[in-house]
Amino acid sequence: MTGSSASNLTMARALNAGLRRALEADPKVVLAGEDIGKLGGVFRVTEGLQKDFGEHRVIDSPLAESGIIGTAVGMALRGYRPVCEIQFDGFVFPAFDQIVSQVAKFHYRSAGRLAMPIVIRIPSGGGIGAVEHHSESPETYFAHTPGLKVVACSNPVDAYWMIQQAVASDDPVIFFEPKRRYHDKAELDTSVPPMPLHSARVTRPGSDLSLLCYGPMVKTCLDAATAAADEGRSLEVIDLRTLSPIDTATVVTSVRKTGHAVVVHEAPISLGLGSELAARITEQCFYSLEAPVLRVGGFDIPYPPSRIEDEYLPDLDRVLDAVDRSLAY
Amino acid sequence: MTGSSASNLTMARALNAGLRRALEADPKVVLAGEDIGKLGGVFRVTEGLQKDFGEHRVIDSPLAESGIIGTAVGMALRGYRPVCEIQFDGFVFPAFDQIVSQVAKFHYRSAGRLAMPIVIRIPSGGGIGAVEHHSESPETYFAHTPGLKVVACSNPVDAYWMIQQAVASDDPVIFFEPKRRYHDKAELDTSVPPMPLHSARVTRPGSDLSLLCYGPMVKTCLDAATAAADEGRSLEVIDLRTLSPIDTATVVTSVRKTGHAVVVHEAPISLGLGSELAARITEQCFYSLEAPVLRVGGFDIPYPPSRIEDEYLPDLDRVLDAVDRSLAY
Amino acid sequence: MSYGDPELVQLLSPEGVRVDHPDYAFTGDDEQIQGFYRDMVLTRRLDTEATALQRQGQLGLWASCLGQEAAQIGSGRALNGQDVVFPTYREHGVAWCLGVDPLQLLGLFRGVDLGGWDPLSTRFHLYTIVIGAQALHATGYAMGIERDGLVGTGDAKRDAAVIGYFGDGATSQGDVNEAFIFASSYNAPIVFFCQNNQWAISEPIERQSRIPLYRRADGFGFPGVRVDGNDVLAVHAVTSQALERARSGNGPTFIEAYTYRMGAHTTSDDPTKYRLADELEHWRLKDPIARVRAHLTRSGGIEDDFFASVETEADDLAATIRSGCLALVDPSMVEMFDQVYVDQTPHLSEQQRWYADYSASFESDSDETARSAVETPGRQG
Amino acid sequence: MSYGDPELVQLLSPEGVRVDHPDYAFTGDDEQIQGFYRDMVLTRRLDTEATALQRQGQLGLWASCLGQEAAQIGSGRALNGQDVVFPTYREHGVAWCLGVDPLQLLGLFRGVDLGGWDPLSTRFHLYTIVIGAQALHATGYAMGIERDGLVGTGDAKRDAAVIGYFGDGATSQGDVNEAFIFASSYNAPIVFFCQNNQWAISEPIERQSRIPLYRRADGFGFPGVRVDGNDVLAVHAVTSQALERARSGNGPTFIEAYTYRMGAHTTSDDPTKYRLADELEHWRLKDPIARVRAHLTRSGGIEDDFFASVETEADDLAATIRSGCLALVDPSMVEMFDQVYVDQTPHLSEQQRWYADYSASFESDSDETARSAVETPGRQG
Ligand SMILES: Cc1ncc(C[n+]2csc(CCOP(=O)(O)OP(=O)(O)O)c2C)c(N)n1
Ligand SMILES: Cc1ncc(C[n+]2csc(CCOP(=O)(O)OP(=O)(O)O)c2C)c(N)n1
Ligand SMILES: [Mg+2]
Ligand SMILES: [Mg+2]
Repeated sequence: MTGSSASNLTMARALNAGLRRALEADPKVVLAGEDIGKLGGVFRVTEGLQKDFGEHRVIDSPLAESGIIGTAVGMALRGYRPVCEIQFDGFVFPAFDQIVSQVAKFHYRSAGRLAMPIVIRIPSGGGIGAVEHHSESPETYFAHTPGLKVVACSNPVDAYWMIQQAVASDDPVIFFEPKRRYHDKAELDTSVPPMPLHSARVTRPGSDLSLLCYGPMVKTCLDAATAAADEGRSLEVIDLRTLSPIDTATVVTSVRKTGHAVVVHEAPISLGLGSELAARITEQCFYSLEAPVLRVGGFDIPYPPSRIEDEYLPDLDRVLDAVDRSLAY
Repeated sequence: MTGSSASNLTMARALNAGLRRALEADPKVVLAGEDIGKLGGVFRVTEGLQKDFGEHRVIDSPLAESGIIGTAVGMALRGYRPVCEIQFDGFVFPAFDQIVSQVAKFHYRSAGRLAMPIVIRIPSGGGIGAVEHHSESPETYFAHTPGLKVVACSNPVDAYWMIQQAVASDDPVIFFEPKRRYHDKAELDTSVPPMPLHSARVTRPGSDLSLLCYGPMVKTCLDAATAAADEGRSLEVIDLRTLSPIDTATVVTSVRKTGHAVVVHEAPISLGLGSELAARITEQCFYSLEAPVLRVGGFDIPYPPSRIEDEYLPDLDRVLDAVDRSLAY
Repeated sequence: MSYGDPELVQLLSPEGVRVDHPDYAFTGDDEQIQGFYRDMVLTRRLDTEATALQRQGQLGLWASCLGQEAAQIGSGRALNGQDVVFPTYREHGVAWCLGVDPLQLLGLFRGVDLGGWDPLSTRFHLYTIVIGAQALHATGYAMGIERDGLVGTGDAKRDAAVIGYFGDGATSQGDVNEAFIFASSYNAPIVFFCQNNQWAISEPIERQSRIPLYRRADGFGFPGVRVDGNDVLAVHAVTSQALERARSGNGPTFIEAYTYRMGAHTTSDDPTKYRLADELEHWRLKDPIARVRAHLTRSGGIEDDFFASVETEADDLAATIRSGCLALVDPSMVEMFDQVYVDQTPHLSEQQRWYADYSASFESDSDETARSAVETPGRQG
Repeated sequence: MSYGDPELVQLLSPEGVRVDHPDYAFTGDDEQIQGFYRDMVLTRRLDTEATALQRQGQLGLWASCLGQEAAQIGSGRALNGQDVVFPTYREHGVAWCLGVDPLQLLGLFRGVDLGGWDPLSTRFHLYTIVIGAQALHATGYAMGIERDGLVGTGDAKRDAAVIGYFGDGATSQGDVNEAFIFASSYNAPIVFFCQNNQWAISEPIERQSRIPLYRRADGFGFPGVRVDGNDVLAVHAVTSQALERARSGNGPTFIEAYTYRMGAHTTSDDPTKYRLADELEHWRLKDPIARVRAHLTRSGGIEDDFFASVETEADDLAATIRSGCLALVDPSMVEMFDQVYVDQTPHLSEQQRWYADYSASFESDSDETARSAVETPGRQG
């Protein structure tokens, strides 16, 4: 993992490698969560780390999410840099109070004296045929909370770097991992330096419309852009990467150019990230917009039984449908 | 409280009267919360109710919000209609898991077999010089959650009726009470029938710009409209009343007419209700809008120490500033 | 904690020998024990069959109750006609006792619904996946029973109690501890039934508690008892007594059923990563079904073909489950919109209409087929 | 629970008579007791003064610790130079022991900041208003100490422990119970110090627990002890022993300091609504300061002017507090934007710039004064 060695990694392995680097780089980094030790996490993201770094640094926790985050706050106050794993998106809510009232506010409450360098990793989103509470996309809850930073990786290379940048951040970071992309592979060349954590990436340049997405939907949107290209449409795909702060500048530059924007996410549409993006884009690109910002998201209903999740989740067709509607304005 | 008797009531008394009516109307209605019994709640909203309806119906709870909501779920399953009080906005988060994963989803999970007729009353917002965690505006967290309904009252008359309608609702309702308006008074004439719970009200008609607000900001916006009138501007003030579902029709009708909209709330701007309203308005009034929807809200920072809360909170000047900017487009 | 522990209530030894206990006795007859045997065998078959169906790709997941049959049947059969159950996701044996159609359990794990049975008529509430949440629901429900005046009336046809199930891991959740507090504070008619199967996925019980779990109750002011969870007679006796205590107005009891998760946590899990085969072997000797069979065989007095007939019944059940599972119907996405609220909102109606039109456009218009069909074949099916 | 209870550790009777206890002894001398006396008197004066300032509109709120001085000074003075404190919002006496400037406590209640002292140099962490949250922070911090290898080294200058304060009401919160579990599971060097002042606002202790609170610890596998919270010697002895236990690697202890909230919950509260004057009278006889004074007077050996000099010191403190409070400077709204993140975001910088310009426009441009000044006079000041 040093020098310019390149390797073909799944996102889960890339995260594992990134965490390993973080543990090596700073003895104050500790991991905590349910089943992250011997088992290596239910997605094997922490596989082998307890064996190599010991139980004091890779901590199997009692089954209590508030306890995991609350004790991480205490460890952070003692100078540690905890990286907590929440086993599935739907299980972050028992820890919600500690996250929004404590983690998010400590730096501010202490008038800047104390830092809260905590990373909260959350495998999130649907598409894996799971039972209830295992397919949620809770990013709005965190992105609306001042004091937190929120990011989402969409591919193994980003995953590798972003997790290290998140661990190095002195501010708390909610780190969303798109669980249905854990097994997607990519070539990682560690000699290529990463982008800053809080920047969006123009993943595919285009001129007709800006497709804004993050996490699991980036692949969907890239596929949509490919399909649209066959129909002669040039879509610019922006992987937001950072949901709080949003890299508004990159988004605005794109939409000023294309005049059309569609936001895509799995979370329910109402008050999803799309609403904030739509509001900001309209504020800042009012005279460039040729159509309202359209939103493609999960419907405003709880996640459905898995046999029909593909109907609930935005897919290539729903994205292209919105693209059609936007361009028809 | 029967017939057409009219009386001058504070919002706190109006809520008290509404809860009393609800307790009288249905023996399955129970109230639960911290200090709501003998003390009558820290804002005295439940004053006298335990004395009159007994400890079995007005339940002083142990100090545990998740417990309050979680046991209310169980009571609802047994056929009760619990009305839970969360003492202050900032203390709803320990109950967040029970609210978003249980209360919101039970009807859906049971394929419609079970109902969750729970009301969760939350005194919310700032402006009373309180310490930390006592001035939050957490409505986004709930309005983004499918399965919940969310309302906010702004005046004693609405408070009286809306609380009764919320208790009568077979769906769970998050009920926000603007604590700094608890002592505002109004004439209540119970012979005037109430509006439906999930409708917005055009509180002050106008033609130049639509001011959208709810809860504590309604008074602020009405004051702003009065001040603007002196300057020859006609602002239409809409009290949203229902935040989920939003009464989009009323909003859209107004904005199609005025071409300008400003949303005002105390919650942080990013992903506040204003973002959803801006997105919807832009989608549905694209060709009528003469300016982007502007948002006036709390800044994207945690609530400040109380000595400067007036600088943090939107006030008449900040509203009028946005009105100026919108009309100058 | 080894067997023979004075702290552990046992009425039937692993060898199938009935033993006495100063405080608890099983008062039923052999016919009832035969019934338990049948329940346990059928539960196990249901479980085995479901595990197989998951392997065949017919279920998304299955949480096996292998090894925990005595804990579930012993407690499930202690319930009376008014008592109500709040389960986790693993109480297939209790569901069986309450008459829940096994296919409805499968439906949830197949992903055709989120719980297809009627919690009201079965008195068996929905499976709860968020660990510990149901402990509070159970407590609130019990508070409701008490408010209904259906505790301590002395009328066995009216008095009711609640039983709330959870695992050893769940005892670490705030919600479970808050449930203890509310139950204690309001003296609610509830039995907290903890199946300590020694593991919470990969975490051993020692991570959750450094003393025997049943002692947790002491700290909250109500009795805790540890029962051999692989001994159906002891579980039945202990649960019956606790339920009776609850129904008669004496408040909560905590039961720790000391048992073992013989299978993986769920079909997604690989326990070889974290536990030794030895342990499994050790517990295999304490199998809850084998010991009842040994007892019934030894005590005589059963019909000749009893064991064979139960086997046949199990085969039939398995066949029903197999064919029934494949016949489970997928839900309709359009209809899901109707189940969010009792009073539908205009906003959701509109999304529903949009979706209905949108999806209809693929079916009606043969020209405009789904573009995704080209890109990602098979995902739409 | 009456006094004379064998479950209650007491070393100084309400009459000021020293009594023996089989397990605990106060090993300090009279000089130390004089120190405690001084601490308690000064804490009370600080408290009285702050309450008065609130009445005069100078503070938004005050949470009085009246009656709880012995619990706070006895425990606060048991800490060594490495130990760290996680308080609620009422530990003014503990803050005093750790050298926190009383004016900084007032700042929080005045609303000029959210905690103005340095938690690192004082080892006194921020006041926590969300009930119970700090119990987990304290536990995590203790886990950190253990990871730092600063437990059980045998070196009194290195070994450290944490003390986490909370009230009787807080024991019902999930977080506090989870803290017990984590502390027990990792054998963290922590003392849970519960001031059972009998009330959580209007809710009596019986709502939270039907057995003595100290017994809660039993259920979690570590010792619980109930001490007379109005007896500074007993509190000091019990806390010292518990801290030493923690530092030497023997894990957590739960201390229930049995005391009474002599004042209102906060200045916003009206306790006459929910409790009887009798109760207050009863507890007044157990005043923590009076009994030490009685003891010192009786035992002799103090300087003639000791009590008078403490009074003078208290008067000086009161004067400092009064003038200091009025001199506390309001924070700058513009600067608040800098304290949200260590690494400022472009988004917040932009909001900050906007706000700076916006507010400057009122100051610079005399024509365009705030319109609100006309509408709602006084609110901008
Ligand atoms: C709040 C929450 N956190 C995490 C999980 C993931 N999870 C599912 S089962 C389980 C272990 C449960 O162990 P235990 O309570 O002992 O029950 P068992 O599965 O052994 O029956 C975990 C961690 C969850 N479902 N809910
Ligand atoms: C999570 C939460 N819920 C409710 C409150 C409101 N509240 C503040 S203090 C208090 C009572 C606390 O009682 P106790 O723990 O006994 O401490 P005491 O105030 O008596 O010192 C309550 C309910 C809060 N601060 N936090
Ligand atoms: Mg288990
Ligand atoms: Mg108290």
